[in-house]
Amino acid sequence: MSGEAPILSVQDISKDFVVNRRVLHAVRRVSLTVPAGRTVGLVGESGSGKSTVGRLAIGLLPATGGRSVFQGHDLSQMSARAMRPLRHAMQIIFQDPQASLSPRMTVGAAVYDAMAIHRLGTPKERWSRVEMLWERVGLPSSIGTAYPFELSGGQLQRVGIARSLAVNPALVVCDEPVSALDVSIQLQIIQLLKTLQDDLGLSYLFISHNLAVVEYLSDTVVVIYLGEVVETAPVEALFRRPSHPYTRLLIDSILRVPAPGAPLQPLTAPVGEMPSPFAPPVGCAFHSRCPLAVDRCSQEVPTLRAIDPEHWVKCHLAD
Amino acid sequence: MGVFRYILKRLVSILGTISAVLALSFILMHYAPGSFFSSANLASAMGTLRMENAHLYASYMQMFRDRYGLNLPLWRQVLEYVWHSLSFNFGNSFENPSVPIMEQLRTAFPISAGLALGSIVLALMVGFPLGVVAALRRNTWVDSVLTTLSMAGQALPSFVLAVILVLVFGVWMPGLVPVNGWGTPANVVLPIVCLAAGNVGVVTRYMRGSLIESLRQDYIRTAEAKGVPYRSVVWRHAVRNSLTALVTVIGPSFAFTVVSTVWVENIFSIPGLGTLLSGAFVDDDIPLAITSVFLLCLMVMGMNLLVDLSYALMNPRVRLE
Amino acid sequence: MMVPAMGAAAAGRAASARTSAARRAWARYRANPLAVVGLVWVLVFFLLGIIGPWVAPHGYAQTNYLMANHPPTWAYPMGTDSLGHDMFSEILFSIRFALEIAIFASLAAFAVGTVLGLWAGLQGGWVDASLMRIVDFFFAFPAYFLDLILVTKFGRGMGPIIFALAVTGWAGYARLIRGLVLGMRDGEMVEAARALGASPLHVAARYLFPNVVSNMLIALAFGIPGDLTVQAALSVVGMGLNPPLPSFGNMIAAAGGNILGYPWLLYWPAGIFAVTLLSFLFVADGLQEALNPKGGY
Amino acid sequence: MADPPLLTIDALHTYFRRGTETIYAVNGVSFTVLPGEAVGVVGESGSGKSVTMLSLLGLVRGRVTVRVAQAQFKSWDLTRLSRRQLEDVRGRDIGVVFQDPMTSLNPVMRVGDQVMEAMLAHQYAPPQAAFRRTLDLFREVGIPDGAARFRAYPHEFSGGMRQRIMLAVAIACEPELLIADEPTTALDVTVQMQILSVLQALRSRRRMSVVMITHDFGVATNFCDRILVLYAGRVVESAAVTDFLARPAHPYTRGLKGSILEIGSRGRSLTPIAGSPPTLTAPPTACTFAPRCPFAVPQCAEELPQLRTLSAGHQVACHRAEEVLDHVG
Repeated sequence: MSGEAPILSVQDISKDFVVNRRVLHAVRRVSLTVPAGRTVGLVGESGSGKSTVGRLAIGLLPATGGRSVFQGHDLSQMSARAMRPLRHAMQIIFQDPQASLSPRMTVGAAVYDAMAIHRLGTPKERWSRVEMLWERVGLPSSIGTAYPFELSGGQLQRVGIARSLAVNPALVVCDEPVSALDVSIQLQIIQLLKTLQDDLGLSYLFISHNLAVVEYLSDTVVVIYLGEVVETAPVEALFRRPSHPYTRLLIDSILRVPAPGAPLQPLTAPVGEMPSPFAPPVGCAFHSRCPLAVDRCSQEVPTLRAIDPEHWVKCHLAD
Repeated sequence: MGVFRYILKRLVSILGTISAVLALSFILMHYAPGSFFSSANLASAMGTLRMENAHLYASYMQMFRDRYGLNLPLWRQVLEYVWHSLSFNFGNSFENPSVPIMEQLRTAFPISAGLALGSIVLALMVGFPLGVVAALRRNTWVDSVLTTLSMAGQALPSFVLAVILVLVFGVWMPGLVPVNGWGTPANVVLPIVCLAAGNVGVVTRYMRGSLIESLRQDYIRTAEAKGVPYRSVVWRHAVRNSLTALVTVIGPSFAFTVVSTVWVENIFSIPGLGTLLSGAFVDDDIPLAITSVFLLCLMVMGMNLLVDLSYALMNPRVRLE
Repeated sequence: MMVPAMGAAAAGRAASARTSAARRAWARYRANPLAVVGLVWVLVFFLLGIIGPWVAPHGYAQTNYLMANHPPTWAYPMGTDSLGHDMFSEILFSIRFALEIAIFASLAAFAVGTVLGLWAGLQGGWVDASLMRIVDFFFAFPAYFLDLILVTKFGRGMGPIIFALAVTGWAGYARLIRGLVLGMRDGEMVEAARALGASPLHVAARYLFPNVVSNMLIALAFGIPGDLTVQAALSVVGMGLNPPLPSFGNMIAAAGGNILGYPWLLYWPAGIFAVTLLSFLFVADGLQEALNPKGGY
Repeated sequence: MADPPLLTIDALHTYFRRGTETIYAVNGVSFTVLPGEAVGVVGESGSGKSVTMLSLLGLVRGRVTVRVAQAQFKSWDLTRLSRRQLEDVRGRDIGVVFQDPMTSLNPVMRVGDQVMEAMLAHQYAPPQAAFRRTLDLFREVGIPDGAARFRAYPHEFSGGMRQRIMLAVAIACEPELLIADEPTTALDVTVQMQILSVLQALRSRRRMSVVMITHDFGVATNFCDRILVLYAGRVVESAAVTDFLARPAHPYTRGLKGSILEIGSRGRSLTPIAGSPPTLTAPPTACTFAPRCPFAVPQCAEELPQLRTLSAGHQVACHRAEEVLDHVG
């Protein structure tokens, strides 16, 4: 990881929201680096702030603190207008492609519009590129005249991917792109994302709650809990030796299909629920649910420290 | 936030709005051609009185000058006017200077307020069940008839309906109910029907729509899955939820009822605020005109407050703010 | 980027998709018989408004005292009023004036409301806050009373009435479009467009506007009969269009007083006016169903 | 296993009228549920898995036609029950938990009342007893401080807590059959584990049968005794979990199992099933999976495969099941 130039470098980024006059620390000093051509997986439960990190990373939301540097541009120092010409290089695909497309625009026009915004090519060239993109993402060319509500979830996600590809991005933030899809369709989309990365050299910031998908696609994994990074490591290291109790909890909560003859997984309830982000626990944010917690955990905030080169854990007890 | 603080807050905001209304009206009237609000115009308007009774004329002139502060700069006049009005000191009317406006309003206001409230109660009592029936029988002929009728009720302004009723009960079948005047219970029938018709249409249509929407919700299926009898599913779960939706859209229509009262009173010759108001506008009796507008606006705002309060009380998710 | 020939074909397809969306909306509209009947009458009403002044047998101010309060005859097919005006001609002119007032007032209010509402919704902050304060004021102060005061001040001609209706009408449109824009502004569709690099203007023109335009048209369709109503209602308290300019409000109000003696004075004005309002509402309702098949009630 | 089945369904068909089209959602589904058994009904969206269970209970919306040859629950023939009688069975003898806990509870009714209502509707307990029992139920499904939470509204709870409330509603009258329609799909994995463990405890404590509708094979295999795979409104395979794991006999089952992405899949090449499931606008006359099937032969495009028994407790609807079983992979 260290050998490649990072395309995206998020440094100590934070985001506070004010909700009903209460401050919500949605993201707290998160750092991550996406090397060119690689995938960083961002994992957490709903409400962990992972989607907010994705938006902060590409400057769709202004950060409260810290900065995000994309291809050498410090986005936190740039106005929305100044960022616009950069946008073709950093794209995002959403969990619900239906909501991200205009219901009054054919999907062909939606992809066309992406190019029109950046004045890429002549109108004729744009339309022919739309045709080419349909093929690229595995859709029939007749799809262009359809409206979003006429398509299935899998087709819509392909449209979303085609639209982000239309402007030749270098980085794509994938915000739960397969969560709403059926398993067989999920696999098709994952395969497509993988092929596109190999062919086009894309970098991904892949946000998901699904550890298996993240493991499959990512080179590096960042685990986030209550807006904080609790563990980050290269993908093999993280799954070989998950070192934060929360990472272990996430992995243990996954129900696997047992191998023939193997025993079933015990259904044992993990302790507690994610606390309200308005009132995170004092000390280690995870101590209220941690099976290993000691007194120190409820008093002292752990620091993110390396237990191996490139394997960082935010836990007093990790070795 | 508690209910009382909420009400207090709303009352303060009503006070602000009504002051703005008064100030705006006063300024507009001040610059109107033939404005009452200048000593010269006042003097010429009371020319006849001067010739008949110079002493009375002088005392009236002084009274109006004092009341409206006509010798003061305009901004002081506005403040004086707003302040007097807010303390329900409306002074005397111009057409009938010996009688304080309050005296005229004391009988007129309850009539109009009663008509408006009565018609709303009637509209709710009729429209609510009709809406429920239309929703439960949706896409049947019952639904089509009710929907069409309620659209007709909504489309026809009360004054058109009023003249049609006068035609029917005055010309075609006279003697059934009085089409004119005030004083007996029978006099109330046609005006209230006229006023209620539009709101019956509105309540029926919105109730139908929001009940159909409620019946589609997941929690209705949960209630059915529990084995709650369908009647209870409809009444305890669906209707309860659609009422909160109904209340959010019904406010403007109920407020509009106050305006309709003005029209209906005029057509049925009912001595309420509306008749007073139209007389005042036609006769350029500006103090009386603005005062009646002021009271009618108060009625509208009170109505809106009631609607908002009932919404907040019905919906546990709303914190009063 | 290559093969330009394919591009033209695709462009053609995109255009045909747009017309097919319109065709589907029209099919839904046609399926509603009341809306179709309403539309027919509204079109007839507009036609009469256009040709009325030319085909009217008498002028609107032309009186014939000898024939005052006369029941219908061949020369006066709808009778005459107390001044001997030909009711048929009066009605034809009334349609013209009513339409002029309602359409100009509605369009003015619509234009002002749309611009201000879009601005408030997109800009947010103090612009939004102060604009909504003003809008709240207009909702708390019933438009009709303000109309009365304005007409008292500026007179009872066509111009002043149009002005009064426009002054009190814009707030509703502004609030509607502001709400719609606000609902979409922070949604994923706009976020996606911004992520593509679209400028605020591009977002407004290509994403927000196409998604609010049908709601705005529906509001306008409800607004026109609303203005017809208020305009006539001014006559009820004696503050309507200045005679001798004829208006439905004046005719209905006048007939209301004479109803026992001369009921024919009421039949046509009240009948046509009622049918017209109902037709406009059916059209508006039909549009609502045709353009927003899922939303609203 | 000598007990007679609790629920026996034979040849269930459900059709929807949508606009001018008819959607054939369920096309002859047959299965049984034994007392105490947990049956997993798996399939992709549109496979008819929810519609199958909900149409038995009269809970399907829209213009819907349900035809069934036999629907026996305990001693009742569900097809012959009046609406009133069916309402009585629902909630008392058959409980239902739905997918989305955020929308499945009435937002303007206190959660305690929503649990009590289930008991009061069936005269299961008088109000006082129902109130006490509601508190017990809250404890049983893991809602702390039940007495204080009784008067709270749904929006004051997290998604996981709301699903626990839904569970309390569903089991309030101690039903013998619980239908769980994707009960954990909308929840995080840690919360899913909590809900499933509550469900499993309830099941073993009460010897309650559970029909678990899910698209998640991990949930189905770890929770259930038997698995029913649905495709395009038909049962394509029915097997005990051991058979399902060791000898899947339908190409679709195999395809789905191959589509599961689990930790450890990294570096493996993916083999998604090509194409997408059909929406049936006509009743199926041939194998609906044939167009996507690597084993398809001309017979598959002509003849509708019937559910046939391969071995005890293992049924499959495929002309080529034997070849599929012989195929290693």
